[in-house]
Amino acid sequence: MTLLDQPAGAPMGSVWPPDAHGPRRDPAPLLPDPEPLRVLGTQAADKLDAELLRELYRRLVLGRRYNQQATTLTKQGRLAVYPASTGQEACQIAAAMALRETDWLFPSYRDTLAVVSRGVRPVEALTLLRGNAHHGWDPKAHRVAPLSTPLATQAPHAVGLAHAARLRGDDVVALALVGDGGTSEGDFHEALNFAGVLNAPVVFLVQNNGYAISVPLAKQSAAPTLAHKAVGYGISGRLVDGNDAAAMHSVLTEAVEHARSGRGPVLVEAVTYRLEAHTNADDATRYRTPEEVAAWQARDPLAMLETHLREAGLIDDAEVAAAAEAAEELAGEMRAEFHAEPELDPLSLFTHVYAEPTPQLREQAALLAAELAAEADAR
Amino acid sequence: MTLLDQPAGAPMGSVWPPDAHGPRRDPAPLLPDPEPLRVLGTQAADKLDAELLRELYRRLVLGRRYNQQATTLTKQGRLAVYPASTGQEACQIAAAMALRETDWLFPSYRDTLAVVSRGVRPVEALTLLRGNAHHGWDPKAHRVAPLSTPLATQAPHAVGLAHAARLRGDDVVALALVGDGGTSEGDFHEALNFAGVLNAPVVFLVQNNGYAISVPLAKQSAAPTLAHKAVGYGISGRLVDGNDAAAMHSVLTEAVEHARSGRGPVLVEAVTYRLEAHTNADDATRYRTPEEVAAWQARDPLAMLETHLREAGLIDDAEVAAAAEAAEELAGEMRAEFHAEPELDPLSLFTHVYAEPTPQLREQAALLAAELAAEADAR
Amino acid sequence: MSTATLAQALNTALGDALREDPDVHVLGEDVGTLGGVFRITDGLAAEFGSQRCLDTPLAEAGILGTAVGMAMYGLRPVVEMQFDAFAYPAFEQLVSHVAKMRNRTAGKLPLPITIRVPYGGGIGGVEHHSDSSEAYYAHTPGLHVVTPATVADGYGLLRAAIASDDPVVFLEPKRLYWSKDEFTPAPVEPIGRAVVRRTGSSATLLTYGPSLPVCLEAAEAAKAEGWDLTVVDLRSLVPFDDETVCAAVRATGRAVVVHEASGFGGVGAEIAARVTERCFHHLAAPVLRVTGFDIPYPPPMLERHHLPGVDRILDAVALLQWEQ
Amino acid sequence: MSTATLAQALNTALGDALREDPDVHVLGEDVGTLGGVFRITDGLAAEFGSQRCLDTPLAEAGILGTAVGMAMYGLRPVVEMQFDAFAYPAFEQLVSHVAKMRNRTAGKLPLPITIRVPYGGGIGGVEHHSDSSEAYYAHTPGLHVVTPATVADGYGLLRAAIASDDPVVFLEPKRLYWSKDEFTPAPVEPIGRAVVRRTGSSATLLTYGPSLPVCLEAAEAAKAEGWDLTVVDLRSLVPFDDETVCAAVRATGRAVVVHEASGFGGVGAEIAARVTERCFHHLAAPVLRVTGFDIPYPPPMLERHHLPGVDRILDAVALLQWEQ
Ligand SMILES: Cc1ncc(C[n+]2csc(CCOP(=O)(O)OP(=O)(O)O)c2C)c(N)n1
Ligand SMILES: Cc1ncc(C[n+]2csc(CCOP(=O)(O)OP(=O)(O)O)c2C)c(N)n1
Ligand SMILES: [Mg+2]
Ligand SMILES: [Mg+2]
Repeated sequence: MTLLDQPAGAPMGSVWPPDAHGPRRDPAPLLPDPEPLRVLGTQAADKLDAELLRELYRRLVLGRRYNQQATTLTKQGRLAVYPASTGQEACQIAAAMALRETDWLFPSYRDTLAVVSRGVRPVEALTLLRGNAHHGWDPKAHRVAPLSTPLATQAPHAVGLAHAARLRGDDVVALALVGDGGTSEGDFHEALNFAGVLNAPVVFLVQNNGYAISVPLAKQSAAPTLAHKAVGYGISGRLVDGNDAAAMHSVLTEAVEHARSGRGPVLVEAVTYRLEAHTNADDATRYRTPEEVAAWQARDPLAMLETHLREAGLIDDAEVAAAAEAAEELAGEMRAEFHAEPELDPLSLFTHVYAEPTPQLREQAALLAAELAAEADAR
Repeated sequence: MTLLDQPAGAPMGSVWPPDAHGPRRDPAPLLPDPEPLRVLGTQAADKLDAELLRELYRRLVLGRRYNQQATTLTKQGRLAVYPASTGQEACQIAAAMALRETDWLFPSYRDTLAVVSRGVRPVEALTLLRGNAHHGWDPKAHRVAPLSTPLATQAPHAVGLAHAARLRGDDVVALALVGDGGTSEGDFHEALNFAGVLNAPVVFLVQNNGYAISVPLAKQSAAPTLAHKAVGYGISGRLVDGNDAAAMHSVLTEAVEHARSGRGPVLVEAVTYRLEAHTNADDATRYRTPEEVAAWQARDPLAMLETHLREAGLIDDAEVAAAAEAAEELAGEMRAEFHAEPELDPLSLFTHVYAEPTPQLREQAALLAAELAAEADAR
Repeated sequence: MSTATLAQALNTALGDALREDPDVHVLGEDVGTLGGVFRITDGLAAEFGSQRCLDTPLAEAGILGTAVGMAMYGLRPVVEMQFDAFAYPAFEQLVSHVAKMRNRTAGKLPLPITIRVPYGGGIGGVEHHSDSSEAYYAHTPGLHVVTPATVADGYGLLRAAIASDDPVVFLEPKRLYWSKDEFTPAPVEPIGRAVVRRTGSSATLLTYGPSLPVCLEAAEAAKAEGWDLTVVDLRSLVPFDDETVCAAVRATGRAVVVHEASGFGGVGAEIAARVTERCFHHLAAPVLRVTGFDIPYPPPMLERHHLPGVDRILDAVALLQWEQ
Repeated sequence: MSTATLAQALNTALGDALREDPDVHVLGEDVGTLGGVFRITDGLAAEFGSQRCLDTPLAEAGILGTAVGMAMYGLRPVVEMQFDAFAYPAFEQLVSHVAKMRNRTAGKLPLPITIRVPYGGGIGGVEHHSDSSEAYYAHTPGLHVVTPATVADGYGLLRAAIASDDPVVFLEPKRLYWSKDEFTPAPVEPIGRAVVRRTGSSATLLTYGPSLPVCLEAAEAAKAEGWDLTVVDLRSLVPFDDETVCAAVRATGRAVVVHEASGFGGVGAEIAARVTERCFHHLAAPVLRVTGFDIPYPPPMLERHHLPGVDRILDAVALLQWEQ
């Protein structure tokens, strides 16, 4: 038997003078359950509010249609690129529903459905991916930060905003969305550490969809689960089935209220799967098998919820049809909005680099203006 | 009772298809004990080899004297700055002793004692802090990386070197030394994650001395212990009393052998204390109380070991005197070496920027050479 | 009117800003209890509380990223990076978010963040403690980049930076922290104007930050050689004051740019290029540059050979083709 | 002699390097199974195994820092950064370690690391996917900075970079990945020489990477205006080939520098400044610059207005004071 294996001998006095070496928080409550929380198909499901389940269903149907329509728009060249959240709709919708009007959402490029579910118009939510501008909606009006492309860089922003709101005495929770790959970035670490130290009202939702483009989780992390990272920051880790809309909604809502109540930040890992390729530009057959995809098709969050609702007799054909109809309406709006050519003003490139354009930028804007005038004459 | 509190209902089939979502490692063995391992003054101490304890004692005495002499050299202007490891000598010495000749050490600016204990001459170990050059020793000859000043940046280097050695089939373990403050940096996170994924033979020793300059651990991390960060990377976390030389030596030696044997990386948190200011330039009275320092003086690693050795009758006055004498010899050598003015060659500034100086650097070297020649003539 | 060091003037500016605007928050490593390793934030936590002057965990990207979130909510964060080279971990947050957020959101999310960076050498610092990193920032659209060279500008420019609705990289010449001068807190004028510190007729020295005192000393020494030099203190690298600079160069027809940073791709190259573009036919000689060498910053005992000194500046002036 | 795209030439170069030297290791995000998002590493993991062409976790500082450790042990890592802006997280490792390790250790620890960075715009990428970041690297002593503009140089320069005992930032013009040309793997010549792609008598265009084809097109169009232009492809920004560049400028007496990156503090400023320093009395007009504007890279639908095009280059040539 070695010293490492054996329990520490009875210490003569603790080696933990309280002053410098800080809090000795109990790790137990911070650790996630070994299995992702599952509600649909368990006794817990009976406790759920039927209307909430129907609401989740309607939003899932909308979300699925949104993903399909956006993908179609890429084929028609109306969107430059689209990272679909097909298969992750339960995560996207729960993210929007868990927040109050006054809370803030910090999405990544894959989270436009969450942005739309929060009330942003699709054409604005997709502006970055359409290519006419970097960003579409008014972040302060919707309390939704711009889509973050540099991975995990939005996480510290969420911490800072939540911290600032608390300093102002406002009741605001910030929810940051990160992918499994994003958890490897230094910014993810620094954000969670700041959140723990500042005890900021922030929730980190990691949508673990199994891949960072082509890189499977096994090459991304050796952790028991990504939720186990929480304890290293003194924050709570939660593990949930990301394809179980009811579980997602419960866990995320509670995580947000946990943060809101001042009990500290929460890291939620949602185990889910990206059913489409990374983006329309990606070829997923290079790195995963049809069998694997099929296995997850069988766990489609929409199908799982619809099955539950039907088996529990909580939904009828009329409601299903109504949801489908609403989805077609959304798709129609999207087609209409994206068919209109976006207005482009080349000179706007100089307008918002600074509050006031520098003398240098004014010179450069004048140069471009002259070129455009010449072009116009040439026509 | 809420869904978060209640255990997950019996899941219908796991949500963990093995392929994408990766390893489901058992977290239990990765978690550290709640109390730092303590050996001196426990039954475990009786199991220890007396000669090993005497060796630790001799090195501790040397180490303490080394710290004193280096500090004196700053007062005499022979060293530009010195970050003393006084109070952390047990960590420093254990770090050197835990490694084999063929292993690599990755020190930070505070770890020159570990570097010296590994066989580097003090004048070489302290070159950076003396100011005549950036670095003193031959890293490959001693298998000791240069002192790293940018915090935690040496951690990924250790991972890469350990990984490369294993690719070559060599038996090499890399030991990276980081401070408690350094654990907040993104590079620390990325290094531990890479280590876990690559299963690299690397050990991370965090000397938690309670402060990052003036910032106490409580403002640095909310984690139960820093060793709890390990589980988030799927590596083993160990907690040890950094002022207990015997415990330090046991834990670190086993951690190194754990890594060597292919069982994966280890994160060791050593709970210790910096008895001196951050550096001679720092005023520690601005951020900590005499009482706190006194409490840790009472846990002086050298005193603790000497007390144990004397009570256990494992050392006599002659041996104590001999150790002190050896220490005086070391101090004398240091004084002698640092009194000699270092040789300086301004033109060497251009020699090693690249393997071959660029044409631009040759021009610039010529300019400086001309200036130096003119200076010389002027004299 | 009283005398103060640059460090004290900066400290006063931070205190006044915290006092006048509750949205101003200082954050960084050791800025609270310790008052910063250079004591620029000394006493602020005591007066304004540990939240207004926050000791953060040790992570620069986290510090700046947190400041971005605070600014998104309407605060005015003032971030301290402990040393030039230790701002590099925050490079992605700075370039991809701080510099771009206003533009990306068409003005909806301005980020009024001041990023204080003690920079430059001459203090006997070990490696990574003496970098001159201004060129990285000056080349990044969306950032203002300013650097004071006098005690008065230390106060005035820092107040202006904090008052600015744009992110400002505020570069503090470490080695001038202890330089003393008369000073009264002046009314804040907007960023972007250079100032002529000395007017001469022979040639113009264009410089900023830590090199200003060296250039003024060189101008004094130049008298003995019969040269009467103009010295321009740029103060703001972005925006750049072409008007003041070009007027000063045209007036003498000869110019030397002086800075500590490595020459290749340094700000001096931009200055030389744009001055030449604008003043070509007024130039009797090419605009020359006296800069640090294209080497990593030297160890303390050798730094004097790297730093532009009076002699090296005068040697450059001597090359300005006086024979014509 | 066969035809290949730049992407294929780079892929061939990596394959040949892996084959010839067991110490060469490729690592980065998606470089293994996928073959890279631009397919530059396509097939390498299959041929050389997943260790020689390693899919890493998603963390650029970790990737480069790991490469540093591998190089310390004697390997020759070739790192892929997925896009220009996504190399910024590795900035501290690059500037404070990769660039300085050889110098710091007086040659004891050279770091033969090649850092491949797809850079520049023109591919309709969303923000952060089209940065031209060469100026950050060119201003960092200790780094070599090269960029191919032709299929042949894609192979030759990449082999040279990997063979170099110094760290090389290898900038790959994304929008030229699919450009085709005749090509046979050429013997590797050392880094550092520019090449004259076209010799004319009127004026000299100095350019590199993605702007070379634009300059050659401009030179063709210039004929109609009666201008016969020389076009120099720098290929290597560090070291810089003053000899070739100055000879080409002296021969025409007029020069325009062209690059995609923002002009302020860009590499073009260095080129204009050093050419003027060296060729002043041969110049009939100031060296002008045609570059990207000083703005964050525009969204896809507006990028054409930002990128230097034929007309903007000809407008600059027209300003080279022909009246004299
Ligand atoms: C800092 C940074 N590095 C690299 C990239 C390129 N990139 C875009 S998406 C992606 C994979 C992200 O995977 P994950 O975090 O799991 O999110 P998912 O795409 O699966 O939703 C990569 C490497 C990036 N956007 N930012
Ligand atoms: C990246 C980086 N940021 C900031 C610093 C400045 N700095 C030097 S030491 C130090 C505190 C380090 O504390 P810790 O990691 O606990 O090590 P200790 O000094 O206690 O041994 C700081 C902030 C640095 N060296 N590197
Ligand atoms: Mg993913
Ligand atoms: Mg410490």
